[in-house]
Amino acid sequence: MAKIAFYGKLAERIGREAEVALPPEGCTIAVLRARFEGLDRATVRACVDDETVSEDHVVMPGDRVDFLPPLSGG
Amino acid sequence: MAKIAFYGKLAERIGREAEVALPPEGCTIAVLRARFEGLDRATVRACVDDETVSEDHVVMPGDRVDFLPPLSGG
Amino acid sequence: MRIEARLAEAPFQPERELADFSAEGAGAVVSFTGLARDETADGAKVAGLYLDHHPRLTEKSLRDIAASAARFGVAAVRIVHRCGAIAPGEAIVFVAAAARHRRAAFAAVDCLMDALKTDAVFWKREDGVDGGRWIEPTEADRADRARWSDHCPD
Amino acid sequence: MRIEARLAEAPFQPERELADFSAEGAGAVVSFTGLARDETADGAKVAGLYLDHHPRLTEKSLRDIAASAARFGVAAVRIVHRCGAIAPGEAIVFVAAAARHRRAAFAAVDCLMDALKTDAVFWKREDGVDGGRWIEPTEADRADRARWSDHCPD
Repeated sequence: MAKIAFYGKLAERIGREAEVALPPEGCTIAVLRARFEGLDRATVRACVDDETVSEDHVVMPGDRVDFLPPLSGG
Repeated sequence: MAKIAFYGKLAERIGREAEVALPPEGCTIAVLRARFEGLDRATVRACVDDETVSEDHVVMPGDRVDFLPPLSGG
Repeated sequence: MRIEARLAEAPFQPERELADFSAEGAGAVVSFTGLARDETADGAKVAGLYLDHHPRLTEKSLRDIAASAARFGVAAVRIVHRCGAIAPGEAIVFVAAAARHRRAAFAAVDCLMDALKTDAVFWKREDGVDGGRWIEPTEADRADRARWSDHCPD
Repeated sequence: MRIEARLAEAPFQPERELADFSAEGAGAVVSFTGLARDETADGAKVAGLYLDHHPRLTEKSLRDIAASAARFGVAAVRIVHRCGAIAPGEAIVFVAAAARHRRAAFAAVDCLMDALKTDAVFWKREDGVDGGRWIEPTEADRADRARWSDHCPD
């Protein structure tokens, strides 16, 4: 399992957190995106450990991924 | 008599106010300046009724004149 | 430079932030307060704002933005930013800078506000009579931000 | 535009001035506080400041300067200026402006401060260890003022 967190309009639509079952070898961010609707690669940033990660970053069971839509700013 | 008021460094040197005896026909600002030291025409402004007046303005007995050195600003 | 950056989960009082902000012996203190309005830029009525935030990245973004004021040569800066549900009239953001020269304090606060408007990690929803609308940065915000990106004008 | 201008003969609290300054429903409030420092621009120790004023012209100059902010399209401005003997750390001046857009509020306060620095009717004495020294406007103050004389940059 991996914990996925959403913010802003994504959180409103999907919920703040979701748990996703992963194979033992993990899966890439690109694969993870496809499991949810609207995680547009051009605008929704993926973060692991508070750092932006690329599409081929491998998420392992127990990891936590944040999906951040465009910031509105303060 | 006319009341003359001074501000800033002039007030420190001459005092806040002075009374000056005037002839019944009054006297000009230029003449009044000469009665005190350091009322430099180029830098010390004369005001009557809160308005700047020129050197030939006639001050009458009972009038009040302010001599304002250059402003320091706030 | 003293740096203070804080995320406020409850209403805060800008005047207390100003009272409590030490000028560090500097002579000039500039503050900015942004208040929630009761209408949008287009004049539509707003019942309130909701600012979603990230548990760590948001406060980190406030600290990073505050630290960027160092180039203005200011003695101290403070940023306080609300999150959560904000009613019209409540303060959203308070920014202050203290400096020896007033020009530096003005430039720092102006620049920090522009940076907050685009770079602070928030997701903003305006709640109107016909439901909520999530906001994304405007072109004007991006243009303001770009004013500072290469060099400081003063 | 609401205009408030006041000469303060005793110490005042900038935070109370900010608390008490109504934004008139506008979203942006900028404030400037000028504090008496304990040294001059050249680094000499200062025991205090003395600001001599005129019984009517001084307050009139504050009102006139405050009114000049109208061209920035702000909703409200406030100027509070001390006179008399001022100890280091005490507030000399507080200026605030409220506007719908933050850029207008910044420009108004910045401009009002430049105008106060040259046009406010005060005579300032810095009291140092070796006696008092009466101050006249600096070239830098005149240059700041000139920035605004022809047109508003924003």
